[in-house]
Amino acid sequence: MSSDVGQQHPLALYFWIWGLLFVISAGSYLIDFFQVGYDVGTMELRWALILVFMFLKAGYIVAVFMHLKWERLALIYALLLPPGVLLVLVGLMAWESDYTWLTRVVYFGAEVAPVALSPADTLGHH
Amino acid sequence: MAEATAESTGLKSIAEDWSSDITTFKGVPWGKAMMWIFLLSDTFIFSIFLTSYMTVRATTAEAWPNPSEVFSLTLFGTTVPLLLIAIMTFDLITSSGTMALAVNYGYRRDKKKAVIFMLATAFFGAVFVGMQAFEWTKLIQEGVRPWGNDWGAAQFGSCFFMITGFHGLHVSAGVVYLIIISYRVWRGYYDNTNFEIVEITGLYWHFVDLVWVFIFAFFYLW
Amino acid sequence: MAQAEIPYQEAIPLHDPHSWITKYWFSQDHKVIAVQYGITAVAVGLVALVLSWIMRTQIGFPGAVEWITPDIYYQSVTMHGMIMVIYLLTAFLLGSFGNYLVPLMLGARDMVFPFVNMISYHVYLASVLILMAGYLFPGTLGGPTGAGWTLYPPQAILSGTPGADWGILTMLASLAVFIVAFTMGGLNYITTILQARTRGMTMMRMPLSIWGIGMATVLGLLAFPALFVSAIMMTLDNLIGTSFFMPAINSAFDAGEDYQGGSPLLFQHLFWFFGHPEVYIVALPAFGVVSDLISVHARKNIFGYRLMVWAIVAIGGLSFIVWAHHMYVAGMHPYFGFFFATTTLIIAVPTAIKVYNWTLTLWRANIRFTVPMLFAIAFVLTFVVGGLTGLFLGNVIVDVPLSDTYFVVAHFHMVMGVAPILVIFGGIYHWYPKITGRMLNDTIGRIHFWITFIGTYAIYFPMHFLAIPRRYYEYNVGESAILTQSMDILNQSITITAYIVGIAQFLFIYNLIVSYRRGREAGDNPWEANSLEWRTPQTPPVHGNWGESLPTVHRWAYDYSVPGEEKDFIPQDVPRKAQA
Amino acid sequence: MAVAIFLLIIVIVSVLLSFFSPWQFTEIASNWGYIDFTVILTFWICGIVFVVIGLFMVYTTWKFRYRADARADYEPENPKLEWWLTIVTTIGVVAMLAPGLIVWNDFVNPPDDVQEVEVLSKQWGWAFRFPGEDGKFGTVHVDNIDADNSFGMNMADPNGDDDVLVQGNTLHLPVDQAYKVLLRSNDVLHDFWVPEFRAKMDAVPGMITYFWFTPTRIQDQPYEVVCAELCGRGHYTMRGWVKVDTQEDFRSWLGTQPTWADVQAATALDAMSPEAKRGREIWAAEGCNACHSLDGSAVVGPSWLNLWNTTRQLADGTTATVDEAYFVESIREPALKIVEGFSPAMIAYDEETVTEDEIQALVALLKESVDAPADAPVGP
Ligand code: HEA
Ligand code: HEA
Ligand code: HEC
Ligand code: CUA
Ligand SMILES: [Cu+2]
Repeated sequence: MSSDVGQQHPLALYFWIWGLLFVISAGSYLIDFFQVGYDVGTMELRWALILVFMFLKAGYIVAVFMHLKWERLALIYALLLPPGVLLVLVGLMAWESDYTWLTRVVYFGAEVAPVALSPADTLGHH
Repeated sequence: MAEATAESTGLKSIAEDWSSDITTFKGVPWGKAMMWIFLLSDTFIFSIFLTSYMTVRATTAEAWPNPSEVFSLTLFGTTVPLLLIAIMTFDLITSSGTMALAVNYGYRRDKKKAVIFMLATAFFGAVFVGMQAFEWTKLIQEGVRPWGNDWGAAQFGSCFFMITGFHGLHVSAGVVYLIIISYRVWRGYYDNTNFEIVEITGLYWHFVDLVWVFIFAFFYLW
Repeated sequence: MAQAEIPYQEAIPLHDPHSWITKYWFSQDHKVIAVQYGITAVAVGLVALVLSWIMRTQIGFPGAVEWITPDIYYQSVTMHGMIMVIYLLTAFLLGSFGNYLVPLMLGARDMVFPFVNMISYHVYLASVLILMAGYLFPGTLGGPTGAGWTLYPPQAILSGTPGADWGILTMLASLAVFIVAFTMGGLNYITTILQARTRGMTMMRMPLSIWGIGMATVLGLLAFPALFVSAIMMTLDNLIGTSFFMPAINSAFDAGEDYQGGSPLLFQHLFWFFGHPEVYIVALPAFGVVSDLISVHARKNIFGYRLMVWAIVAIGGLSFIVWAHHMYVAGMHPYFGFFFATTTLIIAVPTAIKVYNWTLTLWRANIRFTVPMLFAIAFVLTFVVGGLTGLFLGNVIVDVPLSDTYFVVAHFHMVMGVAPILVIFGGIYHWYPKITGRMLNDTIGRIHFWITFIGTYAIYFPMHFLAIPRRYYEYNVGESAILTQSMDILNQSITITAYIVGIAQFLFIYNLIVSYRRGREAGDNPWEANSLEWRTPQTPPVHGNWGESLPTVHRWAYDYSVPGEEKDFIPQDVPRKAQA
Repeated sequence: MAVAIFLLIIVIVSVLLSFFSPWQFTEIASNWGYIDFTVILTFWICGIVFVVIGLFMVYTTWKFRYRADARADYEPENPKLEWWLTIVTTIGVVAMLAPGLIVWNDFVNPPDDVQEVEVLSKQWGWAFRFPGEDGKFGTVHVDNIDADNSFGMNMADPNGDDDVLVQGNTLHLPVDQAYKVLLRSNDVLHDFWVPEFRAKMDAVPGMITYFWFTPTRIQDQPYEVVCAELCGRGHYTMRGWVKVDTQEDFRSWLGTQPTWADVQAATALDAMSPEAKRGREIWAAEGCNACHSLDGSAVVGPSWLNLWNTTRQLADGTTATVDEAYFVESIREPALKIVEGFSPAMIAYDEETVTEDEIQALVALLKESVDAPADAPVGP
C-alpha cells in the first residue's frame, strides 16, 4: 500500500472485522450463558474456549484496527517481544500461588472450592 | 520518502530497519512511535494488575464468588448471566469500529466524517463509563466492598474495583482525549499534516478496548 | 512520511524562550532540563548522604547521639536507600545525562517532544517534594516510613514500623509520581533515539553512552509498571483495608483491619520484578558513559564495540528474568532457586565481557590520567569487586548464609553505591566544559577523586567480612555475642571514613560553583573527543544545538589513533577519505 | 604512575584482608559444611578473577600511561580473544553454579528420617512447637489466637492435642538429629537465623515456609538466634537461643513442656454437647473436614454452618430440606442430589466407613453448628 498517506485500507475491511468482533464477543459471552464448565464440573473446556476467543479478538483488534499487520516487522517485533517476559512472570506466579495455597491447606486446614462459590448459595442464608 | 530506501521484507527488513540511519521505524511519525511505546509500557501495567489478580485468587483459601451470577441481571423475570457486561463489551466494540472509521476518514482527508466518528467513539465511551457506574452502584448496594463481600474471598471486590476502576479511568481519559482532538482537528490544527493524529488517538482507544478483552476473559468469564 | 526526515526536523520551529521563567524554569531546552534534573538530584543526594552519617554514627558509636532512636535510624535507612537509588541515581543518570546527551550525541535539535520533557522535570520535582513531605508529620507514628527501601508488607503498613501513619503514604505517592515523570521523560528518550537521529547516525554508530541510556530507559518503561501497580495496591491495603498483600494476621500493631487471604510474597515478586531491572537501570547508563570516558581519555577505540552493544542488550533482556535472586530465603517455592540461580549467573557472562573490554581498551592505549579517566578506572575496579561478590549472592546456596547480612550491604554499595556514583563524577568532570564553557579545577578534582575512591573502598570492602545482620539499630542486646570487639573497631573506622568522604563531596560542589565563573576557558573540544556533542558550533551549545543544518555522521565515535592519520582523533562528522 | 601504584596497593591489601581478617564465619555447628564448601569455592574462583583483572589493570595503567610521542593501537575487535574470554568465563560460572545447585537440591529436600519443629515468630520474639507423640502437627490459624490459645491451635483438630508448646525464646534440639524447621509468623516477615547453622529462611505470615538442618555440635553456651528480616522498630531486639542437647537431655527437657491438651485442660473452652463433640471428631477423622467447614466458608463442599433444617436449591431445579433422611442420603449416595453451584465431587460412604451411630453424632454436630457468639469454636 502506499504509505505516504498513512494507513489506508478499504472501508469494507473494517466493516468485516467489526462484524467478526461482534461474533467473537458473542462467542465469549455464550460460554457463560450456557455455563460451559459449571455444568460438567471440569473447567478445562471453558478455560480453553475463553482463551481462544480472547486471543482471536485481541489479535484482530491489534492486527487490523491498530494496523499492526501492515507495519514493518521492525516495529511489530519491538512491540511483541518484550511482553514475553510477562509470560515468565505469569507462569512463575501461578506456580508460586499454588504453592502458597498448598501450605495453607496443609497447615492451616483450609481448603477451597475448585469451582467458584455461587453467591446464591450464601445469600439466602445470611 | 524514508521507506523508499528499505523495501525488503522478512527478517532482512528487520535488520535493515534497525541498522539504518535517522529512523528505525520507517514511516512512523514521532507521535505514533511514542504512543506505541507508551502502550507497551501500559501493557505491562495492566498485565501486572491481572497477574496480581491471578495470584491473590489462586492464593486465597476462601472461595471465589461466581462472577457469572454476581454480574447477572434479572430481565422480565429471568436471570441472564453477565448481561450488563456483555452489553458493555458490545458497546466498546462498537466504539472501536467507529474509531477505525474515523482513522480511515482522517487519512482520506475527510475531516468532517473523521470528526463525526471520533465524537461517536467518545459517545460510546461515555456510555461505557455510565454503565460501569451503574454496575458499581449495583454491586455496592449488594454489599460488595473492596475489603469484603458476603460471598467469599475479599479479594474479589478488591480486584474488581481496582482493575475495572483503572480501566474506567483509561476510558474516561480517552473520552476527554477524543473530544479535545476532534475539536482541534475541526479547527484545522492538523490541516497541513496527514492526520496521523487521528490514528494516534485511535491507537490509544483500541488499546483500551483491547485491555477490556482481557479483563472480560479473566475476570468475568474465568 | 516526511516528518521523520531530517529536513523536517531542521524546519521545526523552536519555542525560543522569551523571559527568564521560560528560559530557566519552564524551559523546553533539553540542556536546561538536564541541569535542572542534575541540581535537584544532587540536592536530594546530599540529604541521603547526611542520612548515611546518621546511620553510621549510630552503628559506629551506639547511643552516642541521643536523638538517634530506633525510629530515626530505620527512617534514615529507608530514606537513604530510596533516595540514593531512585531520586539520585535514576534521576541523575537518565534525567540529567540522558537529557543532555541524547539529542547532542545523536545530532538532534532537541528531544522529540520538548514540552512533555519540560513537564517531566516538574513532575519529578513534585515527587521529591512529596517524598520530603514525609518529614513534616509529627507524632510517634509520624515522619517518613522506616520500612526499608524494599517496603515489604505487612510490616510497611503496620504501626510496629515507624512512619506507618503518613510516611508510607507519602513514600508510595512520591514513587507513583516519580514513575509518571520518568515515563514522560523516558518516552522522549526512546523516541528520540529511535526516530530522530541525524544523517548517517546508524544505531551501530551511536556512542555507547546512548546505548546504555537507551536500554536503561527501556528497562525503566517496562519495569516501573510493577512498582507503580504495587504502590497502588499497597496504598489500597493501607487506606481502605483491601487484602492484596495482607494475609490474616494477628498483630498488636494491626490497625484493626480485618485482613484475610492476601499474599506478602506477591509484593516481593512485584517489587523485585521492578527492583532487579532497576539496578541495571542505574548500571547500564554508567556502563555506557564509562566506555566513552575510557575510550576518549585512553586515546584508543573502545575494544569490541559490537559485543559491548550486544552485551547491553542481553543484560537488559536477562535482567527481567532474574528478579527472585533477592528472594532465595524469602520462603518462595523452593524450586525457584534452581531457575533463578542459573539465570543470575548467566547474566554475569555478558557483564564480564564488558569488564574485559574496558580493561582491554587500556591495553596498548596512550592513557591520559585526566580526572574523568581516574574516575573511570576507579569505576572498573569497584565494579569488579561488587560484581564478583554479586556472584556469591547469585549462587542460591551461597546466598543462604550471606543474605540479609552486611555482605549484601557491601555488595550493593560497591556495585551501586559507588561504581555508578564514580561515573557520575567522571561524567560531570568530562562534560562540564561543554555545559558551561569552562574547565573544572584540576587540583581540587584530583583531591576529590582520591579521597572518594580510597575512602569508599575503605568503607565498603571490609564490610564484606561483617557476618552480622543488616538493618540492625544495635547489636549488643541482652547477652548477645554476635558482634565481636574487633567488629566494633571496624565499625568505628568505617564511620569515620564515611564522614571524611562525605565532607570531600563539598569540595566537589565548591569546585562546581567556583569554576562556573572562574574556571579556565575550555574551548569547543578540550578532550579532543569524537562524538557529536563536541562539534556544536557554540560552546555551550545554544537552543537548537546546531546551526542551519544538522551534522552528518560518517563514522563511529571511536576513531582514535587511526593509523596513518595525522591527529589521534577523527570526529564522527568528518567525511571519510575517498577510498582508492 | 600513582594510579598503578594505588591499584596495586588496593589489590594487595584486599587479598591480605581476605586471608588475615579477624572477621571470619563463626565455627559451624550443623551439617551444612557443604554450604561452607560452596562459599569457599566461590571465594577462590572470584578471588583469582579479581587478582588477575586487578593486576592486569595495574600493568596497563603503568605501561601505557600517556607519552606525547606514543600512539595507541587501533584494534576495533579481536573475535578470537573475545570468544576465548567468553568460554573461560562460562566455565568459571558453571564451576560455581553446578556444585551450588547440587547443594541447594539437598537444602530443599529434607532426608527421610527428619523430625519437625515449628518456629512461631511474632513481633518481636519466638515460640516453638513440637508435634508430640503422634508426630503430626495440629492445624493452626491466626484467627484462632486469643488469650487462651496463643498458638492459634485449631480446637477441632485432634492432631493438635499432643503438640508440645514451647513459650519463651529458647529452643532445645537433640544433637545429630535432622530437623525440618517449619516457619510461621503471626504478623509480619521475620527470619530465623542461627549463624552457626548457616541455614536461614523467612517466616511469612499467611503461609508456612521451611528449611532443614542437623545440629552437630553441643556447646555450653546456647547458639544465638537473630531475626534477619526487617520486622519493625524492634527488629534488632528479636533474639532467641537454641540449645543443642544430647538425646536424653532433650527428652527430659521436652517432658517439662506442656502439651496443647495440658493447656486446654486448664481452660474449659467448649460449650458443645458431648455428642456434638464426638461428631466433630468424626468430622475430622473421616475427612469430612477436607471439604466441609464448620465456619461458613465454602470449601469443596458446602459449609455445615447453619445448614440444618434449611432448604437447599439443587442443581436439577428442585429443592430439598436438610433433615436426617437427606443427610443420610447425602452421605450414602451423594450423587443423587447435587447442591446448586457445587460439583459432584463427594464420594459415597457406606455403613462400614460411617456407621449409623456416627451419623447420629454428626447430626448432633450439624444441629449445634449454628451461628453463635464470636467465641464459639472456630473451624478450619
Ligand atoms: C548497580 C546495581 C547492581 C548491580 C549491577 C548488581 C549486580 C549483580 N548483583 Fe546485586 N544488588 C544490588 C545492586 C546491584 N547488583 C542491590 C541494590 C542489592 C540489594 C537490595 C536490597 O536488598 O536492599 C543487590 C542484591 C543482590 C542479591 C540479593 C542478595 C540478598 O539479598 O540475599 C543478589 C543475589 O543474587 C545479587 C546478585 C548480583 C549479581 C550476580 C550481579 C551481576 O550482574 C554482577 C556481574 C558482574 C561481575 C560478575 C563482575 C565482572 C565479571 C568478571 C570480572 C569476570 C567474571 C568472572 C567469573 C564468572 C568467575 N545482588
Ligand atoms: C546509590 C546508592 C547508595 C549510596 C551512594 C550510598 C552511600 C552510603 N551508604 Fe548506603 N545504602 C543504599 C544505597 C546507597 N548508599 C541502599 C539501597 C541501602 C539499603 C537501605 C535499606 O536497607 O533499606 C543502603 C544502606 C546502607 C547501610 C546499611 C544500613 C543497615 O542495614 O542498617 C549503611 C551502613 O553503613 C550505609 C552506608 C552508606 C554510606 C556510609 C554511604 C556514603 O556516605 C558513602 C560515601 C559517600 C559517597 C560515595 C558520595 C556519594 C555522594 C553523594 C550521594 C552526593 C551527591 C552526588 C553528587 C554530587 C553527584 N548504607
Ligand atoms: C471430596 C470432597 C468431599 C468429602 C471428603 C466429603 N464431602 Fe460431602 N459434599 C461434597 C460436595 C462437593 C458436596 C456438594 C455436592 C453434592 O451435593 O453432592 C457435598 C455435599 C454434602 C452434603 C449435603 C450438603 C448440603 O448443603 O445439602 C452432606 C450432608 C455431606 N456432603 C456430608 C458429608 C460427610 C458426612 C462427609 C464425611 C464422612 C463428607 N460429606 C465428605 C464433597 C465432599
Ligand atoms: Cu523479626 Cu526482624
Ligand atoms: Cu538483583
